[in-house]
Amino acid sequence: MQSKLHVNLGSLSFESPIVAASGCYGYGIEYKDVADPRHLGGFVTKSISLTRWKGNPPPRLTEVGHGLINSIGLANMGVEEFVNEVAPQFPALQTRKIVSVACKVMEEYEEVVARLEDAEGIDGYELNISCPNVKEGGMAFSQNPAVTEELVRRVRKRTNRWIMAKLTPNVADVAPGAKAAEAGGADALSLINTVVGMAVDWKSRRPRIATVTGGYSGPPIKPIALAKVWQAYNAVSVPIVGMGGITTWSDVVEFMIVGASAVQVGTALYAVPGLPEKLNKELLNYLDQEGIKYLSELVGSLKTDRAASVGVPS
Amino acid sequence: MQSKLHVNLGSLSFESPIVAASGCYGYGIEYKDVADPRHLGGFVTKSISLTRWKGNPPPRLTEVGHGLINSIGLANMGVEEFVNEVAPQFPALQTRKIVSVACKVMEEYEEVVARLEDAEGIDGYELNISCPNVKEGGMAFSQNPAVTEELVRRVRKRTNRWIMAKLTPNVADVAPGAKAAEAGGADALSLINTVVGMAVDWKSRRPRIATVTGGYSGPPIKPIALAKVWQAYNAVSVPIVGMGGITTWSDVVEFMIVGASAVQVGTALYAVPGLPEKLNKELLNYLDQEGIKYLSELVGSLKTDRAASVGVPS
Amino acid sequence: MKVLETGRITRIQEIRPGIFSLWASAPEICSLAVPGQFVHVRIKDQFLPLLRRPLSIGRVEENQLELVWRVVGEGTRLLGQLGAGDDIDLLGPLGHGFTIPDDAEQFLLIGGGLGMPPMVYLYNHLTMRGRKATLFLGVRGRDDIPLSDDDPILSQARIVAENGEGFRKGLVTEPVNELLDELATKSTLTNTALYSCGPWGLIGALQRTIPQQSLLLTEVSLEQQMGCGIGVCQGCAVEAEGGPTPYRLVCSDGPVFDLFSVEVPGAK
Amino acid sequence: MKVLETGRITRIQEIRPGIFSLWASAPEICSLAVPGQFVHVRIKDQFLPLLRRPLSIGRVEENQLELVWRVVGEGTRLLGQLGAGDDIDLLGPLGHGFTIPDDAEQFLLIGGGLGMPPMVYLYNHLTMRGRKATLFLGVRGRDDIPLSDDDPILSQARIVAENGEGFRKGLVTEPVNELLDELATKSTLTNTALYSCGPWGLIGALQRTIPQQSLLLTEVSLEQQMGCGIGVCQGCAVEAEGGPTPYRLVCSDGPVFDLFSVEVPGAK
Ligand SMILES: Cc1cc2nc3c(=O)[nH]c(=O)nc-3n(C[C@H](O)[C@H](O)[C@H](O)COP(=O)(O)OP(=O)(O)OC[C@H]3O[C@@H](n4cnc5c(N)ncnc54)[C@H](O)[C@@H]3O)c2cc1C
Ligand SMILES: Cc1cc2nc3c(=O)[nH]c(=O)nc-3n(C[C@H](O)[C@H](O)[C@H](O)COP(=O)(O)OP(=O)(O)OC[C@H]3O[C@@H](n4cnc5c(N)ncnc54)[C@H](O)[C@@H]3O)c2cc1C
Ligand SMILES: Cc1cc2nc3c(=O)[nH]c(=O)nc-3n(C[C@H](O)[C@H](O)[C@H](O)COP(=O)(O)O)c2cc1C
Ligand SMILES: Cc1cc2nc3c(=O)[nH]c(=O)nc-3n(C[C@H](O)[C@H](O)[C@H](O)COP(=O)(O)O)c2cc1C
Ligand code: FES
Ligand code: FES
Repeated sequence: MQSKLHVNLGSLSFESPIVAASGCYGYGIEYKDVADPRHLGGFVTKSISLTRWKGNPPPRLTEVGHGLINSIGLANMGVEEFVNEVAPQFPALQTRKIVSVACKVMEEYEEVVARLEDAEGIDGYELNISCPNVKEGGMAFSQNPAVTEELVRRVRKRTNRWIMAKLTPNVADVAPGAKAAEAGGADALSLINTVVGMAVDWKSRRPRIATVTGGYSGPPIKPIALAKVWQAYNAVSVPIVGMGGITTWSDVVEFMIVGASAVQVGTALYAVPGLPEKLNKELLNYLDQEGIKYLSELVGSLKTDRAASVGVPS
Repeated sequence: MQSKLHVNLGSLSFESPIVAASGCYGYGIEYKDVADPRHLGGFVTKSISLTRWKGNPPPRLTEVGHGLINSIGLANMGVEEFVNEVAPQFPALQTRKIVSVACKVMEEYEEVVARLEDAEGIDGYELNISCPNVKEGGMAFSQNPAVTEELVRRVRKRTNRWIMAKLTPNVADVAPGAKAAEAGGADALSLINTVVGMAVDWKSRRPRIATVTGGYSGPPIKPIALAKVWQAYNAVSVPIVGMGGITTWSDVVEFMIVGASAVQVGTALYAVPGLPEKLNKELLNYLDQEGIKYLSELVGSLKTDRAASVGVPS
Repeated sequence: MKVLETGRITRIQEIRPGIFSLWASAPEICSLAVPGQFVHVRIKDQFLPLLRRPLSIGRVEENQLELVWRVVGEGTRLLGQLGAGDDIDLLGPLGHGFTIPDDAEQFLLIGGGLGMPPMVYLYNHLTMRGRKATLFLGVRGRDDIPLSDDDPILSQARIVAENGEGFRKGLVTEPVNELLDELATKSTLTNTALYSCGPWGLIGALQRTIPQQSLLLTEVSLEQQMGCGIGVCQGCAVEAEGGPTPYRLVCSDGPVFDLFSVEVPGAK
Repeated sequence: MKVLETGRITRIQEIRPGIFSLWASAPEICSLAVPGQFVHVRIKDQFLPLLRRPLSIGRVEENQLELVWRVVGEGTRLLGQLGAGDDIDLLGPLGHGFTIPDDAEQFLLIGGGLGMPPMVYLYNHLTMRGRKATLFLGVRGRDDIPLSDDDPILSQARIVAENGEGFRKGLVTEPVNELLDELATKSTLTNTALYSCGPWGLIGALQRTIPQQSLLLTEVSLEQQMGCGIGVCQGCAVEAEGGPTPYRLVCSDGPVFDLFSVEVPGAK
């Protein structure tokens, strides 16, 4: 029997809607000592590029209030080492394995995907076209719908595997980019990547991360993420994977209500590697309490006829 | 002798860099019982339109974590009542009085400003072209640099008073809009207006504000605001008034370091109407401690050669 | 007139599970307040919670005022952690209180759960002036009564509990309507003023059951999410007739409105 | 091997103004740890603070480990509010500890302020095994000593205080270099291993004054803002030689690095 938490994202099914977000779960193998990956619907690897990237100079992280600003700059081992050293461990992991790909130019996305096609145990790709921390490519791809569409289309031609395009929130409107990714052939969309943010040390008058601005994540961006997911949901018909500041089961429910078919958990994993297991349990409990048969019933179920009001029973 | 907190924003001088933000200080007269307006460098009124606006249906506010989402929809009394009832009280207020103007079409901005020209005691205008909570106009003006430039230019022709254009953060890049406002003849720029955000009540599956999405303000948006102010500062040469989540004197200093010549305090005033007086005192104390002669020395003083590092004395 | 005043807590008590009563000395606010007004409370000198919390002024005795609240979220939870001797930052008194017509001979006061405190304030205010007031309280059960067991008001209030639990079982609107019927027979209904404070459900029920035209006055106190508390942010709008737009502000036009002027959310 | 383990606090004490020592039972981590490793601490079951806080493992005695920290911000402040019997959530032991060469005959350990705890762990580890170790501690003054007055280590450490205050006055690098000179005369320098943990200023000073080539081993433990603590987020990079890129990760490549492989921020 299928679990109540089972979700289908187009052609790919997941045993739980909780997916570990790119950059927050390494290459998928580091956390297995401390948290069983089977509790995850799946994970998305750190974004992989054609060659090894050294990333940005330190400091790369700064905690601000409830949130985090990072400027890792996509430091990663490159596709070659990934295919040789990491991917062979994937078939043993009982969860969905999505490889994130990030490059400077379109051709490189094609090359990296072509190289990844050689590896077994990969369930799909997430095209990171939304990183705010690199000078070339990165978020600029996702800020231009025409580029988004072409990039997805090109990768689509290279693989039969499932493709998800990861969108930036750093645009006036996410709808055109979402539609473009769908038109290009994406099986699903994920959003949001981090929000451009900045922190300053007033004492030294220096930026708190080396690249001056970076990507803001964690609970403070949740309201922004919910708005973007809702806007994307209303623009496309492919499934959406929502993320941004998720720490609790009710956050997950909220993202699903506004249109996410599944979610990713990012920054919160650093503090609580076992969070997915906890969320699964709590979600099942919620479904029981509310008498909901499948989590998927929630997707896009936002009632817009009127708003929740103070003191009005819900 | 001029106070150490004195700042010039182009042709207009302020006795303190702390200005009350539009929508958070009413029409400038409501708070005077509980907090002396003389502690403010100035205030910006609630945005005024050509006719009375009823605003959006309730609920209009929802607190989320450290932040607030609002969807007031620019409810205001309209320019006629403002000129007749409110403006006559302005000459008695010993602070800078900036009137915010928000309309649906360009012609109305011209009309409202023309009407305001009749009133005495107004030191300048803030053109709100960045409200996320109205269907027509609003933030769409600020998302389109050509429109921004024409709008500012038209208003510029109608008045000799000081003009500040208020920009939206809900764009891929604030620089083009900032340049456009400068080219149109703005004396200063203010940013950021609120960030599009959303909150959901998982129990009722309803949005927490009637318009579904609203404007996110308060401490969580500070990192976003700092990044936008820094980007605008690097794009234009007119003075910038920074805002977004300011609650402490060091927040003020941080905004100035990244390029703000003055700041606005918004949401925090609801909790602490007397905050400006406190900030002034603390800023003076900071200047003394650091041996800084004028606050204006801070403006844009960010050192970008390297970042502040953990454990490195600043 | 409204002021910012630091209230020193003189007594704080959990009177029922999750329901607190607090007395604070706040001479200025006490001297200005009338029944139906509220204070906007800053619990701690920090911006988490970001906003103040609106609470009705319960009883006022000389320099002291009472606040009674249920813990529903972080703000009310933190407030319950304070102790005698601690300070709270009060902005008040805010809003317009209840209208007390000189020619009214009967006063019906209906508190719904945590809507009771301002009714108690009004009840004391009226009875101290020799006016004839009947105080109703509707709750789900004993644990919802926002009065401590030794509170003298407890014996004076007509308590109706949905779960019974030793009280009249049912909805508070039932005895209210019985009394109204009785007053109607005595033809004193037109000299009767009715006041209520409670959840939207109660307000809706009153709208449906009260004979609108016959009473001298029908007023209710409303709640809405607030920003400033003083008419500045336009955040606390409710749908209600009587102003230049379809909306009125709970903090400054209210919190007291004519019962029949307000639109209950989701009722249509 | 690293584990997530709930540590039960057995003792917690403010040993100097703003400096705390805590002992917690954490059998698994204790059985796995070596000097130089650290734990990533979640102080409370909430996401404020958002991230864990990295703290060096101080002493390990049977099932218990010691953490010593200075209150610098919200995280370390909250940690100091815990009491005996409270639980903390530990991820560890993390990182690579110090290298202890079999052929070393002399061990010089230099703690700078709150860099002392791992030096104490290493010192105990070495002396318990009969190795000859000298422990230095550099502080500004007495209030900065991260050891309580009744700590047996206090009398064994050579303390140097910038303000004097009854200790040798000056910088800790001075007696270190005196000892190195002495060892050089005895030509035992090449059998000497030097370890340090402290602020970047100390690391810079050591780089400038230590005769790089002559020692058997020179290792320092670094600090950097951390996300995951286990090599996943790439957030804790420092400029250091020895890896495939100009950067190395404090949490997983370190926190222990060769003194001369690291680039002190802002030194250039
Ligand atoms: C004029 C007025 C008088 C009130 N008097 C009382 C009283 O005497 N006793 C009492 O127990 N409660 C009273 N309330 C309700 C009380 O303000 C809320 O219960 C309280 O604000 C909840 O705060 P929280 O942080 O605990 O809850 P949370 O749910 O965490 O609060 C989140 C946000 O929603 C707001 N909010 C939540 N519930 C309400 C509500 N019912 N009304 C207005 N804002 C709300 C909060 O102020 C806060 O901004 C009154 C409300 C108003 C408007
Ligand atoms: C491997 C390692 C071992 C450490 N061992 C000790 C120890 O034994 N005793 C001790 O007192 N301190 C130690 N530190 C430093 C300690 O982690 C910080 O003092 C602590 O994180 C500050 O948290 P806060 O919330 O109090 O301060 P805040 O300044 O509010 O913290 C804000 C953010 O910056 C980070 N941060 C601030 N200072 C440092 C720092 N020096 N190093 C790394 N991150 C920092 C915090 O973790 C947090 O994410 C160690 C750091 C590392 C990397
Ligand atoms: C340190 C760090 C590194 C990240 N690296 C990547 C990355 O390599 N690729 C990517 O698509 N997203 C990356 N992200 C973004 C996250 O996947 C996620 O979109 C974002 O953090 C918002 O979710 P959260 O608030 O749950 O963290 C990174 C985030 C953080 C905090
Ligand atoms: C309730 C509310 C109403 C607002 N109304 C206006 C407005 O009428 N005109 C405007 O330009 N900005 C308006 N703003 C935006 C603020 O002026 C300010 O740009 C924003 O809140 C960010 O600053 P803060 O984080 O300090 O509040 C409003 C903000 C809030 C919270
Ligand atoms: S709360 Fe601000 S207008 Fe009522
Ligand atoms: S802290 Fe995440 S890689 Fe080191």
